[in-house]
Amino acid sequence: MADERRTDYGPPHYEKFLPPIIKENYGKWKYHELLKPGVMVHVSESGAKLFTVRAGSPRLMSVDKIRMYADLADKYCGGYLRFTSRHNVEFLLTEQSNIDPLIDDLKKIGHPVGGIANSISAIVHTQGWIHCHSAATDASGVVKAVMDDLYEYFTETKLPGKLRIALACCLNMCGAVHCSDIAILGIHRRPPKVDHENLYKMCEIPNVSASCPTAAIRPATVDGKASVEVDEDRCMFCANCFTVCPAMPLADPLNDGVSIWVGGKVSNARHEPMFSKLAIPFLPNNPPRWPEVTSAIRKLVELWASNARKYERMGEWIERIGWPKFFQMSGIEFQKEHIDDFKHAGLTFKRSTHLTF
Amino acid sequence: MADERRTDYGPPHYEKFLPPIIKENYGKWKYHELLKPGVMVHVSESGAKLFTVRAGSPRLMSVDKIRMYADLADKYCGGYLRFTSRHNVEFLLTEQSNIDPLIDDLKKIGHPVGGIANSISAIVHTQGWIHCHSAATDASGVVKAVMDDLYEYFTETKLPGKLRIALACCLNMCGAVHCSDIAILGIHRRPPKVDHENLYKMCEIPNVSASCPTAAIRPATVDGKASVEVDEDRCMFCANCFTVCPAMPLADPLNDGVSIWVGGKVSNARHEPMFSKLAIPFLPNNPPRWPEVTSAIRKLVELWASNARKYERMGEWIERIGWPKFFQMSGIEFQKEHIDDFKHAGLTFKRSTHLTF
Amino acid sequence: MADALPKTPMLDELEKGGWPSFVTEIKLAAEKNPMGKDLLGLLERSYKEKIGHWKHGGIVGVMGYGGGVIGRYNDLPEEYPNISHFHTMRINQPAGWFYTSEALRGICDIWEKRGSGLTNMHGSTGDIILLGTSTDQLEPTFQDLAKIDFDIGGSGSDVRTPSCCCGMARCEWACYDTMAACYDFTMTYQDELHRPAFPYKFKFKFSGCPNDCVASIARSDMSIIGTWRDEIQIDKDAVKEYADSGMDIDSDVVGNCPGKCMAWDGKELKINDKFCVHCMHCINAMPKALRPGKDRGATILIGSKAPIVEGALLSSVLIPFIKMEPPYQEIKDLVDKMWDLWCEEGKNRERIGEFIQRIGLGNFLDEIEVDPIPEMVAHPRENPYVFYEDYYEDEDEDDEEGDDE
Amino acid sequence: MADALPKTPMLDELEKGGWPSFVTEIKLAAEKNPMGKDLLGLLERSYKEKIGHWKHGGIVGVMGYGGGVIGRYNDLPEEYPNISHFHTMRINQPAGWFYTSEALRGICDIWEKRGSGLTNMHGSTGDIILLGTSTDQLEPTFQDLAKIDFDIGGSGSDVRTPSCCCGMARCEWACYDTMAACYDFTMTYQDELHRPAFPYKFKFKFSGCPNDCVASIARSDMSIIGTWRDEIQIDKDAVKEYADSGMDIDSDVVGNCPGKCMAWDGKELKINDKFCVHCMHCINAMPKALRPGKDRGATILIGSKAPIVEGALLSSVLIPFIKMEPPYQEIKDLVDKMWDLWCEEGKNRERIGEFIQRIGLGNFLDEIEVDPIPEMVAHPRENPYVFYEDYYEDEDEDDEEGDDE
Ligand code: SRM
Ligand code: SRM
Ligand code: SRM
Ligand code: SRM
Ligand code: SF4
Ligand code: SF4
Ligand code: SF4
Ligand code: SF4
Ligand code: SF4
Ligand code: SF4
Ligand code: SF4
Ligand code: SF4
Repeated sequence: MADERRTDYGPPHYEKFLPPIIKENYGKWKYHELLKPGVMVHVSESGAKLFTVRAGSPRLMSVDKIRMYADLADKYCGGYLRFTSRHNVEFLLTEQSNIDPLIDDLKKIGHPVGGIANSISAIVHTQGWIHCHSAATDASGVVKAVMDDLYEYFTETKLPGKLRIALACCLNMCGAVHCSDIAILGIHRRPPKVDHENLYKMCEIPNVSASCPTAAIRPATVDGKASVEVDEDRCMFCANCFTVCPAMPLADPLNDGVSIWVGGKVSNARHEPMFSKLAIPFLPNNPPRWPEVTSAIRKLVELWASNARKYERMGEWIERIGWPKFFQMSGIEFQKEHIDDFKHAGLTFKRSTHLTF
Repeated sequence: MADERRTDYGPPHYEKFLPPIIKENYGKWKYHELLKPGVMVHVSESGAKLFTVRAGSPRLMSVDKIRMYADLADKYCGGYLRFTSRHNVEFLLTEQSNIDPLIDDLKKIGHPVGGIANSISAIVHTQGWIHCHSAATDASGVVKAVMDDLYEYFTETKLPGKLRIALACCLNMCGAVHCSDIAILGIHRRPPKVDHENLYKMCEIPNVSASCPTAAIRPATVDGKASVEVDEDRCMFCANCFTVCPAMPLADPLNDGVSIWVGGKVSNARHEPMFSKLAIPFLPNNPPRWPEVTSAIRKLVELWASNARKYERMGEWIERIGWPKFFQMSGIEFQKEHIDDFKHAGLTFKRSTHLTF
Repeated sequence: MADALPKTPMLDELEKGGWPSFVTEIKLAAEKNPMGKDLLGLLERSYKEKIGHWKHGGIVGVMGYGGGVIGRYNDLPEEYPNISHFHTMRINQPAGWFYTSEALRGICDIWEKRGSGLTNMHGSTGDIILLGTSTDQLEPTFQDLAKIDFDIGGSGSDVRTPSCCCGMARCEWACYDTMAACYDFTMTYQDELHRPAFPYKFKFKFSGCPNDCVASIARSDMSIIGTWRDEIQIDKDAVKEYADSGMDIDSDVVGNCPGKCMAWDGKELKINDKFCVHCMHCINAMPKALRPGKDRGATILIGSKAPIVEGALLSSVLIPFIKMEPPYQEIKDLVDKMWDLWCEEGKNRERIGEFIQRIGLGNFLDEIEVDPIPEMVAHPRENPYVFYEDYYEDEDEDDEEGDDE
Repeated sequence: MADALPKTPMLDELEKGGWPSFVTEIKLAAEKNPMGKDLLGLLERSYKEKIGHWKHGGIVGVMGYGGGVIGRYNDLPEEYPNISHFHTMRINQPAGWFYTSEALRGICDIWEKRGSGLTNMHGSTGDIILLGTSTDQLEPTFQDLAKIDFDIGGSGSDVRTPSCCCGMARCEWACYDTMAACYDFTMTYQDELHRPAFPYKFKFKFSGCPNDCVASIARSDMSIIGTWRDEIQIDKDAVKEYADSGMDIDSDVVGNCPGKCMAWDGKELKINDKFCVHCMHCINAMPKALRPGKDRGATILIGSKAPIVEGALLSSVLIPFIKMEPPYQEIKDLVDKMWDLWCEEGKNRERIGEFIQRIGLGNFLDEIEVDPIPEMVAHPRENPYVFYEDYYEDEDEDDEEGDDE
């Protein structure tokens, strides 16, 4: 077998990576408690206690940083750690006395502890200018700027409930942007500039035309070459054409930017899962710290934090007070862009007299 | 002027028809109370009292019956009466002592008093086989059979809230069928039988093709004549083609019948207005008394009446318990037909884990 | 006249039972008029065969009017000659459906003479329906009706007969004078009502409060529904009376409030009116204790209709609150703009609600020059497919963006 | 190696502030690896120009695998030659993202040698993302990883790397063993994961309860979410403790119950489990007092995805409740049927959720031989456009109707 090329063996079995306390109490956890921000204990039916310390992470990590984590895991918890579905790092301790020293060591390498319970956890995000050809904004940079600004809400648990932020750098929405309490979405606002010189070499014209959800793209001959033309009035900048054809770039420094969406959620707790809805149609890309974005988000967080009832997620709160009140209280101007005009638009119109004044 | 033909003078001004007590207290009513089934009093800020006696009507009325009403109005209330938006007759009394004699006289001519407050009022309905070319069932006959059966719910006020029934004899839905607690809807279930002999004489072929929401109709030459053909698999029997072209009849004794819809409402009280939803996909036309229909409706009414909370309209009750429970409790079999497959179908799928077991 | 009525064993079944019988009504008419007799025969036949016997109507009507008559012919004219034509006339009802016995008798006399003697009091749109007459009687009927001041209603692609709830005439909750408004609009749009010139029908319905007793939100292209924007008027003593008389205010009233803005501590009922959605429930439940506020007007909604073709619609908010004062000029100006646009751009048989969905509410508002406001939507868009309208050109670094931003 | 890092004044700004900095991470890597250096330079340039510098990837990968590598080239290869290729490798994470320090160090050593030394721990789908290497290093990296038992994840039109919440490993609410199921499905579908052959991508995500901590209802074509169907387990004493410690059970717990099926009289908490919608709220709020029932399993939902092209979808219910027992054969049989149908009839780049909407849920169910049940819909249809499938022929009076009726 040794000479045959090994494929399709799959990931390592998770059991290899579980600390003994978990193996012993697997499926026997009884309840958990928050001990302090970023630290919780799970108590087993057997009485065993597992302490979790959660540290914030930039997600984009060097191997050196991962090694530092590994060292801390060795030092405090037998080498066992995990990552969360929002990309934080969790250390799995059995000794309560190790909690504070671990936290201190984490602080030393620049990693805050928090994100559990009524707090803001790490921002689920994507590649941006680091690695993706499709990005209308950067990912890591915006996330860093926003989290710096919201730092206290990660390290403390002073919010009415959980608040989940996500960022995607284009409409493909890798990540959870479509169902987040607050979502930051990279957007183009200018139709594709067709590269007529090269299109016929790189792309299949019928595919390109077919890719457009609004039928804005028609085959056309330009300067004697087979190409396509875009009816600019029908373009809503989805970049689906660019995904299938590199000769249709939309990225444009003057017009790219981000939009802000609010009120989505994933969990079934209380309210059914909801999509995020458009709050701010456009904010400019302003690297390195995207001040318009950070301040808009802080305002939204604080508005929600000071008005929502206990447990009420952003979307639940807005649903209770109504969107008109949300726009009034947030000072965001309601514009044509907020009104849906895609396929199911009519179902978003207000079809009752349930109004507040 | 007398010789010029008078047009566009509009309806008579309503003031001519208002009893003095209304003129005097117009806009000054303070509150009302139900005195007994079908009888209410409105009390004015001035202390004046207006008694209303509401009598059920078949809506289709002979002039002789109307004259009988007029006679009763003369006898008991100065000749003043009105009709309601659900086609009942209301006598407007100032003398409380006239109420019972009026009710007795109404009974004598066969008109029950009731329909106010927590009761079933008259069924809003349409023309059916009496007058419309489009009908898939009769209107007046079904209504009569159903109201005979539900009589006690008109004359008494023993329901949790209002219950509004409507009937339309075809998908044009003249009336309030799309937003009723219970709706009876005449349906075809067989594609149009094209009259190829005459179609080209009676209809414009492009209009006929264009009329079909599912694009089931294509121009075709049949026996040398310009006509159309119907892709039967795509036909959902809406009869829109028949509306624009008499040579496309759908009516068919074997396949026409009614469907039953539930849970719609119009008022904004508590819940926003709602559309009715499909409960029973098909019941046969079984004149003269449509026993399958009357018994299905009685079951629905009684199920709701015995399970809903006070004020809860049919749709509010079902929303609280969930549709699976509704199907389970009603014994109605859930079928493929219940699943929406029109334009916004995806929005009706259950997109959460909020389930009962 | 004295001909025996046809045998109608099936219909006869429908004379039994507690609810008043339409068969009895037809028989009453049939005693005086052969149309009724033939109608009985034809209907009995439909009952047996389970199929209707009416054909598409041709264009019939009265002089100078394009609508108001529904032409109808049966498909067995030899067997039922008295109803070979059997056209229906739609007569514009008085606002609120109030009558005097005298007015009703006037109509009866005309219709006994000129038609079948059968009516619908009323049609679903609100008209007095005079059910069945022959082509030659249409104009004389109209002339006779003119003498008692009744005019014809709508049919076809025109304004349909507006209707309204009884409002201030008989209801304590009317937030504006529905009958006055209904009459006023009816008179203003006589031409549009009588001469079809739209892409499709257009209906107005006027309800005095959100209970919407004429189902305007479900059945009219323009729904005018009364509401208020200040505080609900509370009579504390009356609240106490309800409580004392055993009402469970907490579960019956507070627990059903969709605004979740009421509180009851066993003594005092508090309403946080800022979050009241004006649903009427608490007022409905306690009519002696609660009343709509004093600053009253209406919400204007647009676009409801039955399903054909694009699916049924409820009306959606266009103006959240407007004072309802004659001559209602602001509303009428808006109506004019909407009609101009719809007549210009609407497709044949496209109701205005469908039209708005097709062109987009945002574009519609642009065209009728109304600013978008959040009250118009249940929620902002969920999809990211935004038609941003302006972009910066790089050749020319001028700010090309419009005032929208 | 010892080359100075490029000047990055804008990026340097992002080393300030409390949140850990990705720039610091890139600099850490750049000290050892010229790829990091060029990445810093290119990114600084993007920050200045406000535009990305990556091009569409070509098809690159490792032998015998059709996916798992995202090819990437920059558009300024002369200026940033060390990242002229900069492909990402997606490595299948262990279920639940549990690691030992040893396993992590193994990955780090390989990636320091073979790639940029930069990673995402983890990607949004769940993979370990090894961020950036050149084409020639792809196969050697894979060979090295194979030695420590890490295999490649999904990309392209294949099964994507499944992921799951920590479930029974660390959570008291797990209604089934998410990690076991995730691993099992991952192993079962190795071929489909590594060799794209579908119309588009297909994602599995496993959450142990309706809190859905891996967002499976929003981000996976098949969402397997734990639930229970018997009574919520109540520890009365613990309820009392919560009450005594000042919790407002009425407003915090009962008032937030979407099933409106709880009652609290100040002493006893009652749940009418018949109407419980299994939302988890009460359990979340009182973890010491309430627990999911004992008859546990999962709800299977289908079809969620991001907006491109037809609009974002949440998954919808396919099986309301199923016991989750290895080898999960019933679910896998269903998966096979769905894939067969979708591969046969699905359009290119059509996710299964869009596919179901296009052909109709009813038809989809017919094809995969699952009976329609009301749990699959939020509500039955509102429009009357029903495709009744059978009708009686009049020529031949035989009952032509199928068994559906
Ligand atoms: C570790 C993690 C699962 C994993 O396997 O990685 C996890 C773990 C727990 N979740 Fe979660 N959730 C995790 C992601 C999620 C997500 C997914 C996401 O954020 O993308 C959700 C859905 C979010 C949404 O609705 O948009 C999620 C919705 C919840 C909820 C429901 C909250 C709500 O009110 O809507 C609870 C219940 C609660 O907090 O009371 C919960 C509760 C919990 C508990 C208390 C469960 C337990 O008893 O152990 C765990 C600690 C809570 C905490 O972080 O506050 N978890 N939880 C994930 C941590 C991510 C992070 O680093 O922050
Ligand atoms: C007479 C009439 C208006 C008219 O100008 O003709 C009318 C009159 C009143 N309505 Fe109405 N409603 C009338 C049709 C309607 C309709 C339209 C319809 O049925 O097609 C609705 C909307 C129905 C729906 O939602 O589907 C309607 C929804 C209400 C409601 C809200 C009920 C609810 O809980 O949803 C109230 C409030 C109440 O009953 O507490 C109400 C209350 C009232 C009050 C109490 C108002 C008052 O203070 O005078 C009147 C007597 C109540 C009754 O009948 O129980 N009225 N009411 C209509 C009588 C029709 C009939 O003969 O039965
Ligand atoms: C008489 C009446 C039913 C009744 O018995 O009450 C009626 C009868 C007809 N309606 Fe209607 N509609 C009547 C109220 C309605 C209503 C209810 C309303 O106005 O509140 C609706 C639903 C609301 C709406 O406007 O959408 C209604 C929606 C339709 C439609 C579907 C329109 C749509 O946009 O979806 C059609 C089809 C059409 O216009 O082609 C239609 C077409 C018809 C026609 C003209 C049939 C046709 O295609 O030629 C029917 C003539 C029947 C006859 O032989 O007399 N009728 N029709 C109602 C008018 C009486 C009156 O003037 O008072
Ligand atoms: C790396 C990652 C983002 C990240 O930084 O975490 C990512 C990156 C890309 N995604 Fe994604 N997607 C990633 C998770 C997602 C998710 C989230 C999830 O899986 O939970 C989604 C939304 C859920 C979904 O599947 O709908 C997602 C929805 C898309 C879409 C839209 C698909 C759709 O049906 O709407 C595209 C466009 C496409 O497939 O053509 C896309 C396409 C892409 C491409 C391949 C761009 C392209 O068109 O070639 C990106 C490559 C970036 C790069 O240069 O590395 N990516 N993508 C995530 C994969 C990491 C991993 O394997 O763990
Ligand atoms: S969201 Fe768009 S730009 Fe960002 S990683 Fe995904 S595909 Fe690339
Ligand atoms: S960006 Fe989207 S809408 Fe615009 S042309 Fe391309 S595919 Fe069409
Ligand atoms: S519902 Fe249909 S059949 Fe009945 S009156 Fe209206 S158009 Fe005619
Ligand atoms: S009945 Fe409706 S679906 Fe069928 S062919 Fe006619 S227009 Fe098309
Ligand atoms: S709509 Fe309102 S104002 Fe008009 S009758 Fe009904 S309850 Fe009264
Ligand atoms: S009118 Fe409706 S929303 Fe307003 S306080 Fe009363 S019940 Fe609540
Ligand atoms: S989804 Fe449920 S079982 Fe899984 S970690 Fe979250 S709370 Fe625990
Ligand atoms: S799980 Fe949710 S629905 Fe069930 S009882 Fe608890 S709060 Fe109510």
